[in-house]
Amino acid sequence: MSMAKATDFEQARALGLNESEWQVILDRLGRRPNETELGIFSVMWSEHCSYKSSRRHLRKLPTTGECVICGPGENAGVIDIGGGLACIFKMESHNHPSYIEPYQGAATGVGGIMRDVFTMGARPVALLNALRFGSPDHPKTRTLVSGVVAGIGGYGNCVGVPTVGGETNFHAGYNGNILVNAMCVGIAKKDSIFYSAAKGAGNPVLYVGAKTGRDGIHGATMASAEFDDQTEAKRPTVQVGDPFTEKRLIEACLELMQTSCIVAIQDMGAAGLTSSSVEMADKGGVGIDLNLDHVPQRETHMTPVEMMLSESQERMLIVLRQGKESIAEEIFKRWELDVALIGKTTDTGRMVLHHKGHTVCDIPIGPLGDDAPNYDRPWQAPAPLKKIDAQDVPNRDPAQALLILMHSPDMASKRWIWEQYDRHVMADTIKASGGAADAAVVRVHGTDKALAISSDCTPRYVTADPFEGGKQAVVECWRNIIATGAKPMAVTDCLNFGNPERPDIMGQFVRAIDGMAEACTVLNFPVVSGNVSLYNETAGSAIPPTPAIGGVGLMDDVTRAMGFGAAKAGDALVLLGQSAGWLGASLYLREIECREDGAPPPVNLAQERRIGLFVLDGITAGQFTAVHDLSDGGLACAAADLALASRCGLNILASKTLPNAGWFFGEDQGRYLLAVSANQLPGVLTQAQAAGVDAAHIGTIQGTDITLGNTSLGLDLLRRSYESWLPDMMEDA
Amino acid sequence: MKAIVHINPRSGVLDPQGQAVAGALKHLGFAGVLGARQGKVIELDLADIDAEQAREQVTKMCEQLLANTVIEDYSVQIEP
Amino acid sequence: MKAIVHINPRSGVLDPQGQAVAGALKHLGFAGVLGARQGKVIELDLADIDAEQAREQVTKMCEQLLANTVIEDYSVQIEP
Amino acid sequence: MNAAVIVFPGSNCDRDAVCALRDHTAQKVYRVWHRETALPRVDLVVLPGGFSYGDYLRSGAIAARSPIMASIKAHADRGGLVVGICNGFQVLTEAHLLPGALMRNAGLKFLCKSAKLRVENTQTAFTRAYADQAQTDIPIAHHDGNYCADEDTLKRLEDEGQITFRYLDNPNGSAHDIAGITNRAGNVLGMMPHPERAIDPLTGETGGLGFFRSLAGALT
Ligand SMILES: Nc1ncnc2c1ncn2[C@@H]1O[C@H](COP(=O)(O)OP(=O)(O)O)[C@@H](O)[C@H]1O
Ligand SMILES: [Mg+2]
Repeated sequence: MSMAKATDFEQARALGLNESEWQVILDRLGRRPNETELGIFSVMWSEHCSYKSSRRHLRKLPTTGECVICGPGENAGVIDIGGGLACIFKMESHNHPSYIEPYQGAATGVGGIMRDVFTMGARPVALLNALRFGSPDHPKTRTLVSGVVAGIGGYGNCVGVPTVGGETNFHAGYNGNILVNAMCVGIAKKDSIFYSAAKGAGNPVLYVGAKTGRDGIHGATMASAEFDDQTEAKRPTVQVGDPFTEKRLIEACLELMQTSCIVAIQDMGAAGLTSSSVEMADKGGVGIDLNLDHVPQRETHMTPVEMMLSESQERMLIVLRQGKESIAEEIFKRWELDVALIGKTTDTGRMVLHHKGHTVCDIPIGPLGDDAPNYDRPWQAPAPLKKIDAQDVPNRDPAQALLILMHSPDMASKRWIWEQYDRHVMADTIKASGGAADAAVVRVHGTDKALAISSDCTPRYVTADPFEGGKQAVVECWRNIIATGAKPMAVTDCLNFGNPERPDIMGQFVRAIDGMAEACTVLNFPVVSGNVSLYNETAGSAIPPTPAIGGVGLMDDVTRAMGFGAAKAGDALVLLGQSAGWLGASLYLREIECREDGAPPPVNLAQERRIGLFVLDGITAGQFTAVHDLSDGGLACAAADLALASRCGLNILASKTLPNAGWFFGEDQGRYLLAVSANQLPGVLTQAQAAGVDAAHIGTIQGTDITLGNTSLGLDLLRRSYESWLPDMMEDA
Repeated sequence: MKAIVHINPRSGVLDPQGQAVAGALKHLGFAGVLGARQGKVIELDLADIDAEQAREQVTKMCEQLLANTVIEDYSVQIEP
Repeated sequence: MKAIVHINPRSGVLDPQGQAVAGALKHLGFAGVLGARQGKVIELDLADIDAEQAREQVTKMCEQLLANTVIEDYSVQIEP
Repeated sequence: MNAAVIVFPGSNCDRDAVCALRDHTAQKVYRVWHRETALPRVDLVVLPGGFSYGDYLRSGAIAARSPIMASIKAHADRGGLVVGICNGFQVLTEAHLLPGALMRNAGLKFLCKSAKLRVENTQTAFTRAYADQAQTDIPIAHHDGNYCADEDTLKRLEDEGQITFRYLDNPNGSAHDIAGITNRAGNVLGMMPHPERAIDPLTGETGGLGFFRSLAGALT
């Protein structure tokens, strides 16, 4: 065997490995690794691939449940949605690449998450995006917004999967690190789901899709490091997406999946050929032999390590049953995709790579996974913040405050964004962004069922109290799904945090997971897939902790899908849940009082569940004309959404006990606003009482103004204000 | 005066457009096409200033707007 | 050998991209920009043939695919 | 009536078109791969929406040079019905089955929204089921829908009643607010709005029903 030159610790350190990790490699190999081998260890043991800071904490999340077919550990999570069908979904971050090149970074993020879903046998049917940008007046923000949105649209629209929902926040805390999280939901036959374990030796390994270039080399390492002044110099690693190739890859893979040729299949995501081949071999308990000369290459003189670490997009690795090569090749050639047999599985348990007649890598596969570092990083719980008493907040005109809030960055209409997304391709979109519903609703093609999908997180709360904030993110997602009339089934997540080597940041991470775990457990809302993105900091300044939750719910009768755009004049407004006028960490406090302090609203999970199930029953029974959960901006903002969408005015009385700011804008959790026709009202109130749910008749749908206590606001003015903020900000972008 | 700016995908950066064009030409029977790359040309009408100044200005425009230097190279040509 | 094809919007034909570029440059403070037009350049790698033949071939490619002569003009340049 | 929906690499509204035709228009709907050179025996050919060849080079340009296009031209020459929706419209102009071209939207952004249309000519096989000058809502979703043609062509389109659908609130800068046109003979139609997305009250508007019903009745 002729192995290339051995490396030393300095080289390992440059790739992000520390002394003890280096020692483990020496020990397992019994020698120093060469450049290719070191590259493989470094990406496999990067934060991005090994989850070395997060693994032990992620284990706290509940991952099983009646509906769960496959939890975390595969490319995406799988749940049973009945009728022989499964729903496969996952969310992933593409934060660093999107900051460096917003269009391509966001586009390739969408491409990557779709591959995670169709690699398991599902046809992607919906996309969502959770975006966090810096302050609107930061000089980079506009370019980032326009590039990211165009990139998300450019990719999803071209592939032909509707982008049906998302969320967008702006905060100075993201000035140096924006967040671009994309979620994909797909549907598969339950008995035809594909996994990544490449069981059995001697099976051919097929490479398909785009050619390999030097794109994104060390992308996984980059996603595991802080930004610094040198980041600009890392630019050549930017990948360019090709949605046209992705579309053909989807069709070709789904076609191949109908034959019985596939043993295992895996997309080449972060760490490309390395992680896909190692994971398939590791899970299958086999070794793998690859001849790199056969890898389709876009550039000349590529070295083995470049090929192994390249993150060129739109590529898949497939382990075939023996003798099925020509069936697979025929399909991919028809779709005009590159296809090459590059090796086979072996019974050696080793990864052996050949290049130009030399063996350039020969390492045991076990240690790459088994011995991956798993750190128990020191962490420190954040100090609890003080409760804010609504009585201490100045008194202001509620109608004027509403006008300001509805024109504020987080609250204002995101039409400028979602009109760039094809929301209707595939012709099964029942409710999407702008469709006056709390979650997107997508019909399961050819059935009467539908999926409700929502992505949520309130970083203000997580910053103020990671535990309550983590709970709240889950609960808001649950509530949004309920509000459309769907039964919440399971979630995926994307945990965006700063540098885990800092105990305060690690504390945010640990406590947010504790909160999520508690909420998911009590609500029977298991986590089936997810992604962790750490090191979101620039020059020592970390992003607000942002654990985005992507939830999926199921409704049996799509004609019952509920929203908040069909309230009618004369309907009663009913508020469910308890209101204590909680203003700590609220949008009102931030936008009106310019304060970002106070403890966030606590979440009472038992109550949340009781109210949620009551709402679900009421929707199923057809008792409401509109349903909207209360979140940012509290009662007044929820009422404004409902009024704008229904094109009706409304009237809400002042509270006898709470000051206006607390009553109209408090963000107490576990609340819904219902519109109920006069003849249903008595029944609804009685049933609520019987169910132990607080329900109060607080106002009426009427006229063309929004009246809050004794102040009013014309609907037209409100609409102009709500619709104009983002277009004005983006003007000429 | 005129400035002509050529903007091309950087070498090494994937160029899906160019690939598609090359593929289509081959399908149409142009067997001699080995590859294609697609770029942009932007022709600017400028108020008359001296050529060196113009080049400086247009280079600034490229850096600030016209080219995406992360993935594109550009070149500037000034014509009287 | 190489061929370089320039494809530009025909004069008189609306050029929304060019207009937007000019507008954006003015917004950035480049007051001297009077107008802009955006076109495409396609660089073809060709198997070696004689230059005249190459020109003929590439002209055919333009007529058949590369340019939409309803809205675009093209020019061909052959480089050894 | 029987119909064929052409599938190009990158087509993504082919399934939607097949479903709409099957539910509202045709007895039999074939999917035809772009590399075929012959059509099955059909009355109607539909070029669906999507991003054929990624919309690289120009939207519809590469697809318009596909092998199947020759038989679609022959079908059109025989008086057979041809519909191009969105990307299909772009393909038809690139193939010179319809005049003009579709340029980048005036706002330069991809635009997905409901569009209010006026049906300008109800004497065509595609619009007979609409009331004269009816207003209807059909969504658009495109980046290159800005119709342009020279003055003579536009005048001819106007004079000959070839403008089938016009935007009431022009979203993309199209000349004469054009949303859809036919050829002179009236058997080839291109339109940017997506009628196949406007046939089910659950998914939104129903302005496309008239279109599919017109076609269903076209041969009787
Ligand atoms: N980036 C985005 N992409 C698509 N839709 C978005 C995006 N941002 C916001 N939206 C849409 O705007 C609406 C309001 O979003 P949001 O305020 O987050 O809702 P909620 O508070 O109910 O979770 C929703 O319909 C959502 O889908
Ligand atoms: Mg909501």
